[in-house]
Amino acid sequence: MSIKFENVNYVYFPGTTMEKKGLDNVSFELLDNSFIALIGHTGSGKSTLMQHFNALLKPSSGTIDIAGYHITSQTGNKNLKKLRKEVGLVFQFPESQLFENTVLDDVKFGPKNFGMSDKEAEAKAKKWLEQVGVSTGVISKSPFELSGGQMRRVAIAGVMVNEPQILCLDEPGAGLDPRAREEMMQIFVNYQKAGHTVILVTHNMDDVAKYADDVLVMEHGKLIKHDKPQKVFENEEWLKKHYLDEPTSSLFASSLKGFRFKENPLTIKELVDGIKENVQGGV
Amino acid sequence: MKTDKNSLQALIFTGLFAAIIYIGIWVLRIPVPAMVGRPFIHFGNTLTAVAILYLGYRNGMIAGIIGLGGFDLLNGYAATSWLTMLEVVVVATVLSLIFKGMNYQDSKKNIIILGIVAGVTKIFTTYCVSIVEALMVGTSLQVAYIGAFVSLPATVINSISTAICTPILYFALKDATRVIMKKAK
Amino acid sequence: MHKDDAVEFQHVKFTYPDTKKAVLKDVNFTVKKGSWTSLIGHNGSGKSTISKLINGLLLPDENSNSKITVLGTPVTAENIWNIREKVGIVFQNPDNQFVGATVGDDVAFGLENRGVPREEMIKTVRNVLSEVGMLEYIDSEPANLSGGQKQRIAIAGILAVEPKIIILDESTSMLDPSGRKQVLKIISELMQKKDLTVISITHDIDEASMADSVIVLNDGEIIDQDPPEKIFNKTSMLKQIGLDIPFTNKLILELNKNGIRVPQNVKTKDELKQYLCQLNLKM
Amino acid sequence: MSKIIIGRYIPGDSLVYKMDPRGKLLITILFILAIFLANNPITYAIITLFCFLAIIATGLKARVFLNGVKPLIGLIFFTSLLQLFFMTGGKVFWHWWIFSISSYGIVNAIYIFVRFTLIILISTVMTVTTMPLEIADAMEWLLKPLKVVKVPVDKIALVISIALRFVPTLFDETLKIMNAQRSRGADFNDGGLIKRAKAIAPILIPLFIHSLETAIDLSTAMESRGYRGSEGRTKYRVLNWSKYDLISLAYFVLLVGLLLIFRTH
Ligand SMILES: Nc1ncnc2c1ncn2[C@@H]1O[C@H](COP(=O)(O)OP(=O)(O)OP(=O)(O)O)[C@@H](O)[C@H]1O
Ligand SMILES: Nc1ncnc2c1ncn2[C@@H]1O[C@H](COP(=O)(O)OP(=O)(O)OP(=O)(O)O)[C@@H](O)[C@H]1O
Ligand SMILES: [Mg+2]
Ligand SMILES: [Mg+2]
Repeated sequence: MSIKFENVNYVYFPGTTMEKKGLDNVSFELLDNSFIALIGHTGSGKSTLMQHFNALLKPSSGTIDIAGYHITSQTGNKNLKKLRKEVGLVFQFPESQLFENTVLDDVKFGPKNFGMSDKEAEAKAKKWLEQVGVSTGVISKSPFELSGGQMRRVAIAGVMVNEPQILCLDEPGAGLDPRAREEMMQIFVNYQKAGHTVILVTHNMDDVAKYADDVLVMEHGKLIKHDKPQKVFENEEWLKKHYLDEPTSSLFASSLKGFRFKENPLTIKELVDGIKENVQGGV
Repeated sequence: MKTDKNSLQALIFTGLFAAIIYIGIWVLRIPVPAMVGRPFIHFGNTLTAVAILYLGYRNGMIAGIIGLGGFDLLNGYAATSWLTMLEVVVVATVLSLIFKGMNYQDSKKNIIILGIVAGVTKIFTTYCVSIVEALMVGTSLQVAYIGAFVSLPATVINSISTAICTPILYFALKDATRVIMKKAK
Repeated sequence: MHKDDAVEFQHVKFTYPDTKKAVLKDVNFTVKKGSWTSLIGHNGSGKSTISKLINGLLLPDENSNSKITVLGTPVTAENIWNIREKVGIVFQNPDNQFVGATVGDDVAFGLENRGVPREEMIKTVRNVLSEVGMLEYIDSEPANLSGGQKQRIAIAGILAVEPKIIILDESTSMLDPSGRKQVLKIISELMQKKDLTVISITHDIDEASMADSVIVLNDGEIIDQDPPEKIFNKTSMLKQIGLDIPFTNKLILELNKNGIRVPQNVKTKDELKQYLCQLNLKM
Repeated sequence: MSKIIIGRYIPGDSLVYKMDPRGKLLITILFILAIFLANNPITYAIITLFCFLAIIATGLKARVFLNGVKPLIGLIFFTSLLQLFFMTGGKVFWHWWIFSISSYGIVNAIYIFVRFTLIILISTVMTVTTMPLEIADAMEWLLKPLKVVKVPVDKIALVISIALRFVPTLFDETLKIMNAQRSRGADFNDGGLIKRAKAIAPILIPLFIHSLETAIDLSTAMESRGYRGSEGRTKYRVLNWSKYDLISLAYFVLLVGLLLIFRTH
């Protein structure tokens, strides 16, 4: 049950003067239970692509196979609920979707929409609030009373509570302090390890290097690369040409004169190992 | 926010409320079958009623005039937008007077009554507006009456939605505001 | 107050109305004229509160020995409009500080408030827009600008009134990396050219490293102020209060853990590179 | 970010575009009032002609104006038909129950048709050639005399400009919130009236909250940039009368003159 895009095109405002290509002939296949990074600079089409994963946008042409659904331009809006349950989308600054009177009720919103009984929904909501690190003390407070970081967690719980097979996140760490970011990433890694697919939209190449199994690179609505991080960050020239940053570690490594690395080190750990080999290897 | 209607924050929020009303007509609409007129329910009227109760008479009225009237002005109903603005004045005045009579007690019962009042007033004003519109294009009075009457059903549906949604939104908004303002004051 | 000081806080305590706990407790620090100072601290530690105290958007709790001085003028209720002539703040959210209907209008806003004659305004607006490289957008509407561009307009709007101090309150946190780089580049160029004092509040370690001096805030208390090299060497303190440490320091830490002892005097990225290269040659 | 367009403005640079928005707004209002002067075939012909000349002067495609009329075409026909069937007088051609078709009815139905269409067309001329922002500026100017009766015109102008400034931003925010709630299984196009009405709370509450925060942020930003009310402020954006306003005024005076000459008394 992998995710498969075939020649997907998407056009914003077709047939008007504002017509704009959002996706341009995008094809790829993603393996289940992997951690995928989706990168590309502003306006490259990452969010547009993301909204195709649960059919918020439907391709103008081409086909998508995801979570057992086959989506084309003809797919109707009926019966998409199950798809939305299986593919969870966390938008940028998701705290802006909170609306209920209490944290608990807000997290229950999803499960109840997907047909769960109140009691089940409550149990699930409590479980996931705990998982994302929201203390039980605040679950009957208004979500608007919480700090920014806590609101973010509640909002993410509001999607994870549906336990989607595929979880897509659009820059979940934006605006958070470093510790909160790190904790957040750990939650997603754990979710993936527990047997789900995680797709992360990010500008942070160190996160890509550290967590991703597979990387999609977008530019002007086109998929310009789909490969393992090792391969994506292999060619400095290519990265420069497409205005992509290198992970800090590999940047540092390439500035070390006289060093030889078996493989381009992408993370600090790889870098340290590489340096060790160099300086101790000669002994 | 209600306490100081002239504070910069209150004025800005009035402007944003007007923008929300505009969007309420534009984006949040439900098509309904109707013989004439605009065949959809939109949330502009509801939001205007909420604005009046929430922002007070003056600012609520301004938000409504700009949101509802501005929408008409910019979207092809320019010639009759002044009538829409007048409607807001009437609705705002009626609602505010009754609310004042209730000593601004926003109990559940009172707000539900005000929602219904808003709906009913709207039916009345829309009827008058239809007549004036018809006279504007030159029909005889009798024809104007009939025309206005025929376009009533769509208005009634819109008014029912106003009556239902006003209390729902008012309370939800009030709760949320209380929390935010507590955090931000 | 020393005459080289741009900002001085003496025993400043601040409590928000309707709350009991003070968010700032006895804060003392000075910022040198013409320097770049970074203010770091976790979410909710009181950074924004400090920035609002500097230009009198907030006034400290009544207390005889507490005092805030900006460029020689004490910040009091009578002086706030004078102070605001000299201090400009670029806020976090690019959208929520764009006041004008178009770029030109927005830049002119501060001038309008000061009653500047129109002819002069038109000249100034064009000047400052070209300084931030946005002159060609003078008639654009905010909806057609990226976040980074909006922040550049915000900077132009502040420059227009010729302040002496610019505060960046997480001004780059909602931008993508390229937008962030552009904004910081512009600020550092302007700082040289116009003899500005810059105070940047940030979670971004690279931004903080650009400063001459870093102030560390934790739960409303200043726990350290030093040049960045020194601050970022205090890794255990930073970790403890939940802040990030720069890549170089992380790497040194890891190298030490892995048996490559890096001498204490190696602090910056270049020093580390040099040291490692020497080490490699010796082998 | 979506590039949405508020209202129906279409960019262009014909002489209508070069008019001052105040002039355009005033002349449009006066033009609509002038239509009332028409009361016989000649005057209707004159005003139709003047209206079409104005349309031509915009330099825009006819389709723009047809689109302006389209949403109201049902109402136009309906109103004309009502007039046709209910107006009595003159020669009666057909009669059934309360309906009748008479010569007066026919003539009047045609007049109404023409008048209705003209009102829409002439207001379309203004809306498509004037940016919302310019309309707002013009409104502010029109409101100015009301200062005398203590209407807070400056404050209203501020509110209008904030509203205009934030419609696109809040529009984007609305779509984003709707998508976020859809992803959580919300359904906005399903069920009866009450169900749908309830379904908008998850959209509107976040939108209100967002606006509250925006209001707080924006007022902070404005104050720190030295805003202290409208007194003593100078203005960067000013309106300028041009010769095109004079031309259109002359055009309008000519129209009224002709109407007064040819209308039946
Ligand atoms: N609702 C919309 N209407 C019209 N055009 C849109 C819309 N949303 C996005 N676009 C356009 O499609 C292109 C891709 O946008 P998208 O939001 O997918 O980029 P992104 O990679 O997510 O960027 P960012 O990193 O800024 O989030 C952009 O050029 C954008 O202007
Ligand atoms: N208007 C307010 N009313 C009451 N409390 C407030 C207000 N603004 C901030 N606070 C509280 O004061 C503390 C410090 O807030 P401040 O905004 O200065 O933090 P910050 O360091 O800027 O955080 P962030 O990194 O999230 O921007 C926080 O605990 C916050 O909840
Ligand atoms: Mg995006
Ligand atoms: Mg802050």
